[in-house]
Amino acid sequence: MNQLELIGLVFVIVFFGLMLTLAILSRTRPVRQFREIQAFTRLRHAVGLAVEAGNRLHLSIGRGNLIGPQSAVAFVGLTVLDRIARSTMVSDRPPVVTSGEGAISVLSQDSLRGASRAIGAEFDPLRGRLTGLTPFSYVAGTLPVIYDEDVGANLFIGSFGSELALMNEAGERAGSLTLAGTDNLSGQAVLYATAEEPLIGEETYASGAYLGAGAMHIASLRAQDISRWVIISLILLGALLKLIGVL
Amino acid sequence: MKATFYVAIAMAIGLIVLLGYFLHLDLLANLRVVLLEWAVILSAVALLVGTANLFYVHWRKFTTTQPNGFYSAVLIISFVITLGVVGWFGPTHAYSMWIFNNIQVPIEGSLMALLTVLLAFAGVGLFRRKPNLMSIIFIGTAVLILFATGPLFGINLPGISELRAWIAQVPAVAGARGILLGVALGTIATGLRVLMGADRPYGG
Amino acid sequence: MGEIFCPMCGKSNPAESEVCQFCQARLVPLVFSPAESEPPEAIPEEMPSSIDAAPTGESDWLLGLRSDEPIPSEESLADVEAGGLEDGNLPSDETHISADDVPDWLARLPEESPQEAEAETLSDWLKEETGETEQPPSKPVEVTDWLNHPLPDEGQVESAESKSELAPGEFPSWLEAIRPVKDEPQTVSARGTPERIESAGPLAGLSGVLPAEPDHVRPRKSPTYPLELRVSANQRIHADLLQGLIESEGRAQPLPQRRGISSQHVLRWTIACVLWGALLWSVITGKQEAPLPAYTEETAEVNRLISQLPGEARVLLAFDYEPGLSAEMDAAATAVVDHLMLRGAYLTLVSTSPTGPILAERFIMKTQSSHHYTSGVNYVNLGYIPGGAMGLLSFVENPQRTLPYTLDTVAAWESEAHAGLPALQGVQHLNDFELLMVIVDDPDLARAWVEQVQPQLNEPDTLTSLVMVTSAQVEPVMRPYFEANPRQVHGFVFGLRGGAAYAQLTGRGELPRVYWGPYGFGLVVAALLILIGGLVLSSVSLLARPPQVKGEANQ
Amino acid sequence: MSIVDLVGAILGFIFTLLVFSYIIGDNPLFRLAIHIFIGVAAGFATIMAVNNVLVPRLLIPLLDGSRAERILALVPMVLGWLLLTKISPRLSPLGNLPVAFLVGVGAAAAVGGAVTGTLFPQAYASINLFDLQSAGAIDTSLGLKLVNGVIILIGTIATLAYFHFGVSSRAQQPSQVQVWLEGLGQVGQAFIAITLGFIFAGIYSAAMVALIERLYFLVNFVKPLLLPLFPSS
Repeated sequence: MNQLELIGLVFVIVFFGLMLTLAILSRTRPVRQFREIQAFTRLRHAVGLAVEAGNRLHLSIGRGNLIGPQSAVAFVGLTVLDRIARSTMVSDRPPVVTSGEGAISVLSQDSLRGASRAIGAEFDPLRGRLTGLTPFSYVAGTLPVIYDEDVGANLFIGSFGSELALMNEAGERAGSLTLAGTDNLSGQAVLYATAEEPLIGEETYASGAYLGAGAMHIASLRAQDISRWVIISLILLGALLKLIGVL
Repeated sequence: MKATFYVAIAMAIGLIVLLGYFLHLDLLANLRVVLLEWAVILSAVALLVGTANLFYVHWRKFTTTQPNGFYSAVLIISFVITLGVVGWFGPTHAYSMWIFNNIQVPIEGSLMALLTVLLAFAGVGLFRRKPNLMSIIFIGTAVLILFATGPLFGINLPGISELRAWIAQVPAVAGARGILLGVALGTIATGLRVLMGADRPYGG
Repeated sequence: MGEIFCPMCGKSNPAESEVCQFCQARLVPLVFSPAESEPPEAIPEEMPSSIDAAPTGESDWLLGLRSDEPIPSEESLADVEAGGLEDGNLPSDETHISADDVPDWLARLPEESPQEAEAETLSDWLKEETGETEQPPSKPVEVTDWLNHPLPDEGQVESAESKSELAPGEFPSWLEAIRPVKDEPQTVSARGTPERIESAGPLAGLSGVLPAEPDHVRPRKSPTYPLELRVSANQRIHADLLQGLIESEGRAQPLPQRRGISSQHVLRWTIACVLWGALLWSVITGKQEAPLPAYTEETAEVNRLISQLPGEARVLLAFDYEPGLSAEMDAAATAVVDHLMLRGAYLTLVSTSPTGPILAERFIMKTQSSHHYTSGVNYVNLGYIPGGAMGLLSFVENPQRTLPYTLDTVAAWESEAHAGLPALQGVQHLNDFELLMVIVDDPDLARAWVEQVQPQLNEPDTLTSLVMVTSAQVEPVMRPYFEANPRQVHGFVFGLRGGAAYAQLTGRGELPRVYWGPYGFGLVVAALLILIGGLVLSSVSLLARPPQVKGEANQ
Repeated sequence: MSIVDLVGAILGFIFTLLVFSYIIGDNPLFRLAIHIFIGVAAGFATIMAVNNVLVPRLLIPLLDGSRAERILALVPMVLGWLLLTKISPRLSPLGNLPVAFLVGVGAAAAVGGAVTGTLFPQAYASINLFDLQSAGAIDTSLGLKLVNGVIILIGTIATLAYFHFGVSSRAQQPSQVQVWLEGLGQVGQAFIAITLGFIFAGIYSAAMVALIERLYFLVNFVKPLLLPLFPSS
């Protein structure tokens, strides 16, 4: 095991320990405040509207490969789906979920089924759909869902490329709110220009904490904050040592 | 009891694959290769499950005469024909290439070409939607790079190419690196939540 | 045949029925006159209506509890009926008078037990107490037919009496329906509090006795009011409106239909006409001849590396882009692959996306047809590596096990069983290739290739170089890998600009030359559109904004 | 051009116009084109998955692999059958085991890939900017490299600091650290805007090349039909 791999293992173990400790401490200490992210504020409003005014929520969780680095943003999409499905499943128009990869569409059906069972609502397998097997056919298959199914708000959280612009623009044409977040840099550049409420970079991964998905989400967000400053310090220290020739 | 069983499976498998990234023990490395091999196969089987879901959704839409059911029939027919031709003749046969070159590539290329209007439209409306400093910098950078990328037909703006190269090498790299580091932290946190069983996207 | 509406459930019943067929509610209110009844203990008329008008659902045992005498069971009633007054309603144990002995005049008299006689006397003075008008003692009444019927139970007794007391005229059903249930007028004492008459205990019959427990403790059933309200037409409308509102709450509201043509549509069409019109004119006339761009350092490095390749070099070529971006990637890679083929390199094609292998075949057929490369001879297509970055890792570590066959399921690698294909002669690992070239459109995928291939290239005495042909959007993410020291990626060609620069270097490559003119013209028109359109739109929205909001905006 | 190629070109021409009609608005012709496209793309992807994964890695080892290969291939075969039950809502719980397996591998790949593939390389590259000894080897002026290095370092740190989520509970009088963090976040926002603006221009130029390629295809298809009408041109 070379030096880098050892540092990597130590980092993962320390991060894991930090999450556990903060989760346990959060039971006794007051919950730490987080900065306001406009997108989540409007999302909570959109969820309320979905229940009160019967607007349907459309959640699309991307086409990232489940056994690759893009799986993390797919898990974030599934967490948001679980939170939203529990509150809007009983509305007149239950949410619909689209995805662009086989395994992720199976997981989205599982999340919908779990949420339906948790609140005792009836599960409809047509609510979780795979709309296409390649990036562009997935987007092309999602457009009719945005136009035809009385969607009040679109939520795109997952792995998307530049084709995300077609979905955001369709949401705007249909007159519904579009809120989007992705891990892919091309997707972020496009959603910053075309989405009403963009989630930039790491903000996408804070969805669970901002939607009240549990103490562990809040603890992991605080662990991210702490490790952020550890990395910044290491970079500064490393640069200084490299500049003076020690490293 | 069943839920904890699945959590245990996900944790055990995940731990073996994760340790394989850092510890080069023969047993761990071989175990990791085998688990990855199985995961690749199951990923392909999941693609078939997704295809079945796609087929079932459109079949239901067509048979229950919902609105736009006709398009679902068109989708099913084109899927079955493609499956038959490419499956029978093979993906590199002339007939398969004919379908690919004359249907899939033109339509995907045209969809990509649509972005020239949609992105310009979004760029025009961005400052009206979000009148702040970040939008000004975003649009300003985009317009400058567009000017600097292509030929300017005899107009020689001094230093524009060097400015483009500098933006590409310094500020753009800094921003990209900061975003990638932030995304990496978010990915680690999310992955660890799943590995410790705090998030359970399975077992629905 | 008239009908009567049940006060409880509102359904219609035959006029003569006493009890509602549907909910067993009493249709005719309970009216009790002590003279004719024969319950053992007189139930004074002024009993608070709540108790007297026993709720229809009150079971017999409760009635029994309130009247000290046990309710005559069915059998004894039957005896009365069968034998007339053989043993009287309340068979006393001592005397058994047979039916025959009883004279007619006696048989016609209603049967009175001694206690009743006493109660009769009691209720007389009671009436004096309560100031009731003196009722002449009930004259012996012609035995009516109902005497010959079996004595009904308590409930029925009352309805019989109420019939006899007021021969009910044929009330119209609507009047019957809206007639409130008869309320026993409560006598009010001078102090304004309702006077109660003791019904049990030693002070039974006396009124004005202080209750043992306060009023609010005494269990009292809430008075039942008739359901049929007297409702005016206006109130009926309001009620219907409220009903409609409640029902509409359950129904999903249709979303507001989008307006036909909005300003957004007009703006979108204007942009499309201006941009596409300019490009169509440029493509048709071909007027936009423009000098190809100068090459940059990273492009020159690619040229240098390919020029230095030995004859019949083994090159791994990855096609990792989507068909949607094939226009840009084909134009960027045409001149580079052409240069490779000129050098006679053997190509091994792979991809991590399902459509990649077919795109590779199309690319060679469409842009490199002049070199007459043949599958299985000059190049081999190993198909697609599933599993994204993880699959890429396993391919980099062991290519033979990851992709054992070609796209046409032919065994590709050299082994004891078979000789393997020429393009893969002598290749076991990744660093047996002289050059790795990745054509990729996605920043994450490009990074994954660099991160996975890195360990192999760092092996000692490895001569393998890694170069990339990428889309323009990937440049900010990948450039640091070129500027790193030591270089992690040895050369780059970024988008059509890089492809055109490479075509400038080699003097070959048709596609980038054709596209370069309209491409530059199109980008300039688009940049102007965004700049001018943005400024115009923002100033229009600023001007259109109301002054008050504008005031806030200026703070 | 053979008949088959001519029919193909006509199809390509029609599909391009049908997709371009989406600019006017969502219309039945556009819907027809994209539904055909979704069917074709799904067909290709399914065959590639079967040809490139299931046949060589599952069926061939099972049918004529060695004993060890057969045993190793048996486990994914069983897990694969269980995963197929996810197609039917009723049998779906049977497929939870393979799904848990996939999620476990996916989560580990995410954490491992993020640490070894992104976190360390990017942090290490930020540090290496100040490796001035080697700067001479590539004869870049030392001063410019140092300035660029400092700007990249500040940009990277400011961008990372912008994403900081925690705020002090005393929102009314934010602490000095909070004010300083706010300022650094603003600098980070500027760097993010430049990066995303650059990538936005990159995507736009890729779309421009796609548009030019489609326009050339349309013009080259129509030109031979119109040439007889304009013999002079």
